[in-house]
Amino acid sequence: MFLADYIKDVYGAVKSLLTGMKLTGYYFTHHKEIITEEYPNNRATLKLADRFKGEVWMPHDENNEHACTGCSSCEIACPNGSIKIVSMNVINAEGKKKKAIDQHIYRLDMCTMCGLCVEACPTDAIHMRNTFELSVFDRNHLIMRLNKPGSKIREGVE
Amino acid sequence: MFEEIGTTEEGDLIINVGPQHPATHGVLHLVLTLNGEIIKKVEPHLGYIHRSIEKMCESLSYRQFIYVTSRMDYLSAHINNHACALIVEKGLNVEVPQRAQYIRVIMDELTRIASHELWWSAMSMDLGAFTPYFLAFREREKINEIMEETCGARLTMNYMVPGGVMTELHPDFQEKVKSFIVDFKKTLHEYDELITGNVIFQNRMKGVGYISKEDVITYGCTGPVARASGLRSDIRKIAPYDVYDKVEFDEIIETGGDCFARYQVRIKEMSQSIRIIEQLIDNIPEGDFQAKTKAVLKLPKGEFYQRVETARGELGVYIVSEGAAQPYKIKFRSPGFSNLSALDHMVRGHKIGDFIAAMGTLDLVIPDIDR
Amino acid sequence: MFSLEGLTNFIHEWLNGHLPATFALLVEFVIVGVAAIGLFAVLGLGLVWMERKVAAVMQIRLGPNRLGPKGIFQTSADTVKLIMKEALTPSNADKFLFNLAPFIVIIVAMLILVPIAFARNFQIWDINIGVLYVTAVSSLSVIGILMAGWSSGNKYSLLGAMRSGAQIVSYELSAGLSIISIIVLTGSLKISDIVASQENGWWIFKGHIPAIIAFVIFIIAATAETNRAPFDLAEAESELTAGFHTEYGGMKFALFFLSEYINIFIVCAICATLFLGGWMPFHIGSWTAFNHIMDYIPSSIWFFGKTIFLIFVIMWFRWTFPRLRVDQLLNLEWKYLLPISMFNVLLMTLMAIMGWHF
Amino acid sequence: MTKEELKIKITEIHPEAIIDESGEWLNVSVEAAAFRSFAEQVRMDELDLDYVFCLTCVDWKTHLTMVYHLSSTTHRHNIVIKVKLDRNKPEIETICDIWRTAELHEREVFEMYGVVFLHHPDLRLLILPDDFVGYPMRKDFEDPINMIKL
Amino acid sequence: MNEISITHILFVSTALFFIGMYGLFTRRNMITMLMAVELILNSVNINFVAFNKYLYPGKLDGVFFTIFVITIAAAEAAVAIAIIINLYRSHNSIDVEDASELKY
Amino acid sequence: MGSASLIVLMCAGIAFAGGGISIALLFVKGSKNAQKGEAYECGIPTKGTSWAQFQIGYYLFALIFLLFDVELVFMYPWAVVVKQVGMMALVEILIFFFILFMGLLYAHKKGALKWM
Amino acid sequence: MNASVIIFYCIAAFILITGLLAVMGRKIFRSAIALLFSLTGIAGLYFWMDVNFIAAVQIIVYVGGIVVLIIFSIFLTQRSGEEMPKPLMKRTIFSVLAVLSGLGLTCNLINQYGFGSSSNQSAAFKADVADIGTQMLSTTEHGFVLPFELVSILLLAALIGCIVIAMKVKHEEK
Amino acid sequence: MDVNDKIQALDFPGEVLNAGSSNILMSSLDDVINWARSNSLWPLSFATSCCGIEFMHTAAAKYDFSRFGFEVARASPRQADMIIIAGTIVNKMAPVLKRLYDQMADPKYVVAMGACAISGGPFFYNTYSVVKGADHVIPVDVYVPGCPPRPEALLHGLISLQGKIKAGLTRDQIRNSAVISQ
Repeated sequence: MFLADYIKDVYGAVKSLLTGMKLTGYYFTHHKEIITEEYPNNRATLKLADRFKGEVWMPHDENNEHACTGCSSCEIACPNGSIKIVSMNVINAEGKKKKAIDQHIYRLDMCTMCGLCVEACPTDAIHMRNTFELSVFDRNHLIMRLNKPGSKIREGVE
Repeated sequence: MFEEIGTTEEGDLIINVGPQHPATHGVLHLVLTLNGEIIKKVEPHLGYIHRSIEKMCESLSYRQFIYVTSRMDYLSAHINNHACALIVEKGLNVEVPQRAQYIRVIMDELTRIASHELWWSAMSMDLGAFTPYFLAFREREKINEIMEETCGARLTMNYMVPGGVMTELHPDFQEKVKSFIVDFKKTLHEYDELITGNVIFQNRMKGVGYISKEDVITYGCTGPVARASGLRSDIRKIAPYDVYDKVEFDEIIETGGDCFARYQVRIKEMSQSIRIIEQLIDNIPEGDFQAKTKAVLKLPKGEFYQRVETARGELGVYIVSEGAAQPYKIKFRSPGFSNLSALDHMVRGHKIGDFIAAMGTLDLVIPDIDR
Repeated sequence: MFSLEGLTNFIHEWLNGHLPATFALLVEFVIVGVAAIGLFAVLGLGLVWMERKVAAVMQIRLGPNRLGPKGIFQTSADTVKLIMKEALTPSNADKFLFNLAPFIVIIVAMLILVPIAFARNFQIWDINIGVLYVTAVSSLSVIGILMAGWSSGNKYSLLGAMRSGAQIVSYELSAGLSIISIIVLTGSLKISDIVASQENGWWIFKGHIPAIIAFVIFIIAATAETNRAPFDLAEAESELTAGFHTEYGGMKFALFFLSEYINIFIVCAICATLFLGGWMPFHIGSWTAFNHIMDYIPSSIWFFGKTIFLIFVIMWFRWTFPRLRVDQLLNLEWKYLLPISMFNVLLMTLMAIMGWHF
Repeated sequence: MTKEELKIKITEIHPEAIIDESGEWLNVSVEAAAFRSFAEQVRMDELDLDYVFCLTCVDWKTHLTMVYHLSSTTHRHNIVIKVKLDRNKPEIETICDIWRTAELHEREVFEMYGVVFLHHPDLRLLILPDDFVGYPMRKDFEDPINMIKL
Repeated sequence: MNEISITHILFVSTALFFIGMYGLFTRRNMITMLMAVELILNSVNINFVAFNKYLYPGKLDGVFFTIFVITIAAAEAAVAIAIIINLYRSHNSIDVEDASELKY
Repeated sequence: MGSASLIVLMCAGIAFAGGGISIALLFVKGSKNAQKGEAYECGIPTKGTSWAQFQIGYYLFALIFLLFDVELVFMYPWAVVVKQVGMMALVEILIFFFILFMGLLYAHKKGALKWM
Repeated sequence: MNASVIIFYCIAAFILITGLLAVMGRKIFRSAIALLFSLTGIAGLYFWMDVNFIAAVQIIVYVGGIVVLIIFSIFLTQRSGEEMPKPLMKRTIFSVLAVLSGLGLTCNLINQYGFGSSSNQSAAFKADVADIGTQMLSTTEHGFVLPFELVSILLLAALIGCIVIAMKVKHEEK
Repeated sequence: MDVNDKIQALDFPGEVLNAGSSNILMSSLDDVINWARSNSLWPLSFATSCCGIEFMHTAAAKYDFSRFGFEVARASPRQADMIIIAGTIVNKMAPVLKRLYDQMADPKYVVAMGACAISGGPFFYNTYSVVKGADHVIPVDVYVPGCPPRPEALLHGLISLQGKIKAGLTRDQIRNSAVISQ
């Protein structure tokens, strides 16, 4: 029957629409469902995953010493050349000339956070750090030197 | 000549949709020939995100090239990486530890759910419903958190390496995945309430963008698009890799061939993914997560082809090796590329709204098409 | 004290007491004009803020909350920004019509304010054709949209304008028919009479099922006439980028944006007047005591409360439903709403004549 | 069908084809002139290779090789067809009327490798900008402005 | 000149009428001619209402005539535009000169 | 207030819109470049004029709408007096509606309400 | 000179100027918009004359209906951005002369006839909707119930006519 | 390349700015305008690749940039205030981006999100089709590094941009301020 179908159509349509409205209505009335985290206000409590790869970082200990030998493994491992090692020769205590790192240049503007450099590092000198507040107004600021000025290689790291 | 004057002689309107258009999900450029609201022709213009990944890969080592592929189809980054890892392993004849295989499959399926969720939200948004976007991203965010804890990144993880996975699972991983499964099963019901059952949505979807099984085959469509027309095309069933032959799941086949069938396939696939994860998550064997491989990988001379099932369909990686540390030639057969070629066939004679709906259900990721 | 009732009389008398008659009239005109502009501004700011908050909560998020408490100054910031944004006219547009269109839209929205009763005895002009006037003037707004769409010289705009043209004119029919089914009961087109007729109960309660059907149809038609989702085909973002106002930026765009919200307010106000008794407090037949208690709530609060509730319902639609396709939209009107509302008018007539309503 | 059956069948269709069994799938090399008829036959015959899942080209510096990965959705067997082309004047018949998916793939190969597909209905640049010169996926492609070598 | 009499309104309607006539004479585009006809009909409507209001204020017949004229104008416009579009589809032009070949 | 209010509100509207736009015109300096005035079409130069002639299926709806709109106009005076006139009015409008409903059915049957 | 008179002159000028623009404009869409303004002005005139109902009908039918229809048909039949050809000089001169002479003659006649005497009837003009409704539904001497019913037949005829005419081509196309 | 002298301590970028003020009335009016502009940055919905997904995450419920009043993503450049370049810009896309930027009404701001938009990122070497940084095409105000940056990082970038606008710098000043302040 045409008319019965017509009414059934209308009824079904209205019912399906009301079902949808019920769901949005539920969320409208249940504010506990809100999951927003207010970023700049929650900076104090914000805990990111430890493994989150935000930038490459070279840990320095209290003596301003790091573990980078300047072996260039990371530079080779990096797929898109965002690490550059500038090495220099230093004369160590025994009077021998030895290659050491001068600048570990890291281009954050190109880094893809793939973690291959960290994998490749034989002395565990570089890590991924979970920082993220890195925005700048000039992209030159994103070219960083990872070893701090005046830092040295830690004793015993080969 | 028609292109010059903007209309054809019959008074048709030529209109650009994309590269910057909310419904093209990125930078697809489609030139529509319209007669009023009716679409006469759709012509895709690609290359607005062509980054020459294939060319790049020719100068990257077998360890390095994996990370580029996660930028290709960024929604199934894990699965892309998986394909690359598999083909390198195939070439080197490396036995991957069972643990790594389990982890890989779980990650793949999580990625598939996340990808389908994004598709669901984006498609709903194309159809003009905004709330689904937020509901789906709530679940996606949970997956992202799980991923972030283990892989250290939210989207382009670069977690798979030749021989296994990069790092050990996070201690909380299993627990979080299990609680996610419980939540997600509830949420799927909400999706039905909000969108699937909606009369407007069904009218927009049913009978729209029809493509027959024969056309699906000749256009080379894959994934949910092919399965919605009745073509068995799930690589996980046809050519199982890793532990897919050990788990039980159904290949979702619909015969409608229209947008609604494609929609149903994806929605049901999500529950199948859940099923796979449920089977695996408690049974991850102990052991290494990575096989021992050499520092510099060199594939033997020859040709290798690996197919995997991404969220969008069949991804093929074709490598020609000359024995060097870099591939001599690499080709990614992306699922979106062939699915896109069927778009014109699907929407001819339909209206602009149908075109948007059809494009939404194709679930195109443009960097995957352009590469 | 919140009632606007005595305000008009007070101002009128005060002015006439202190100024010559002509001058007083002029001052009154100025007051009315400024009040209308002020209402526009307040409504625009308030409704946009409300929309964003409603959307946010339905979408499990917070919404604007950083400017002022609960973000109430967010829309003010938007307004100042839009005013201070370059007013750009595309070089291949029909410049005259392009700049005229926002004026038309705003003037039309202004003109519809005329017969709306905001509170007891608070009305700009109780015109004797009341709701018919509203129907008539609101049909003008389609011209503004067509003009904007055509003069932009943009294909999206033109498509959007055509869509909205067909849509608005179509839905006028069922909106008109549901208005008529209430007119059958009231026997007058005058807004004051319509409100007065609901003194012992609102029509949606007194009018039984036909009134409810008419109410639902009117809400749907109102949503469609104001180009709101799920009927926002004219500016369907995923299809036509921004529809008929693609080329409009800055203040010109703001005027379209504003007029959309003003139009929503107006149709909801009309809907509230017709079905929910306008400023009339909630009365039940002869329960005098109850009615008296209800009367303590000022009439303007009743009016705005009802109107805002209806606006909320329309917003609820928007954040729940997907958009219709253009042919489905017209189908809905011609195959469902129009026949149903025609039948509904007959039913209502029968009811009115037989006296079956309360 | 197994590899052996396929091999017999293909030899029947095209006796001159050189078949290489070393890879995962059967590699069939045909010459450019006979390619088109061979393609028609493998589509139509009981081989029923109705699904092209990969279509690409390899630049061997001396010559180009077209590589077609074909599959059958009914029998689930795959073959790889290879066609050697002259590097200076690469020309091959199109297959986009047999397999519709080839239309876009061939356009891609055309712009990337410069292979001209005869009788292709719409052979234009697909991915590259309209004014692009050169075939980027060829091994000798140089672009000193945009391409920075690591 | 402190009062507007019916004469003034009639002047306006007359002017409008002849503006419409002018359009009808000079235009050769059917749609614009239709627009001119609408102007003419409107000038007539003004007359009806003015006569009713000023000469026979006790009755409403002029108003009714106006309503019916508007009704008929709507029907006429609808049919005319249907014809114009039909003509356009077969002749690809809506110029009256081009359409004159119709008279066979 | 009377009909003068129409003029007042019209002026208010003009002042409102004009004021807003003129502030921007007076105080905001925009940069100038060649592409700024071009029509926006997703970032691709538009092809040809957009005022092209336009095949569109809307006009049939506009036609039918116009006729029903006129009908609606007659409904208003009818609705106002229907209670006083009583059953007679119902009969009259039944005839009126019946004839028009025939029209609607005819249009539906002919497919005029199908989007072309 | 009171406000009412000024308003009348404004409305009259508006109607005539926009009317002139409608028939003289070279861009057809602009002509249509000018026509629209002219018709709106006429509605304003009705408001001025206190026949609100007619004014509303004027807006609903003419502005909301006919002009929209005209605009749609403009989109359908021509490139609305292009200018229409200029009318022939000869024809323009002829038309102007004819129109001016006609205008002069008629105005003269109106002036001579002088309705002034009869326009001072004391009865107030009242065109309330209720009155219109009652008269429309009455079957007495001034009742309009027959035309009212006939209107529906007219509309039906127009509807069928439109559909037949407009759909004819559609079938041929198939 | 000597980057030694370019290496700086990375401060929170919004703080180093000082705007010169003329007279009190104008400056307080300017303050209002800058306050409005900084709090109502409507982004153009422009996403080319992966970063677009993180942009969507930023818009979604958990991070919800509507708190700042940014949620009105406009598809038309006429109504947008800023472009968030989320993804790689390739040579074919560059003119489109330029055109979109040109078509925006002033004032307008640009945020480069992710490594691809800043410098070409993963696609810097060995590729023939990628623009090596979006600032080759249009001026960029804020660079948000990461691949892709997480939503908080994007929010941080946007807050930095707000700070700059609030300080009353003009477009050009914003572009150069980082250099000036050193």
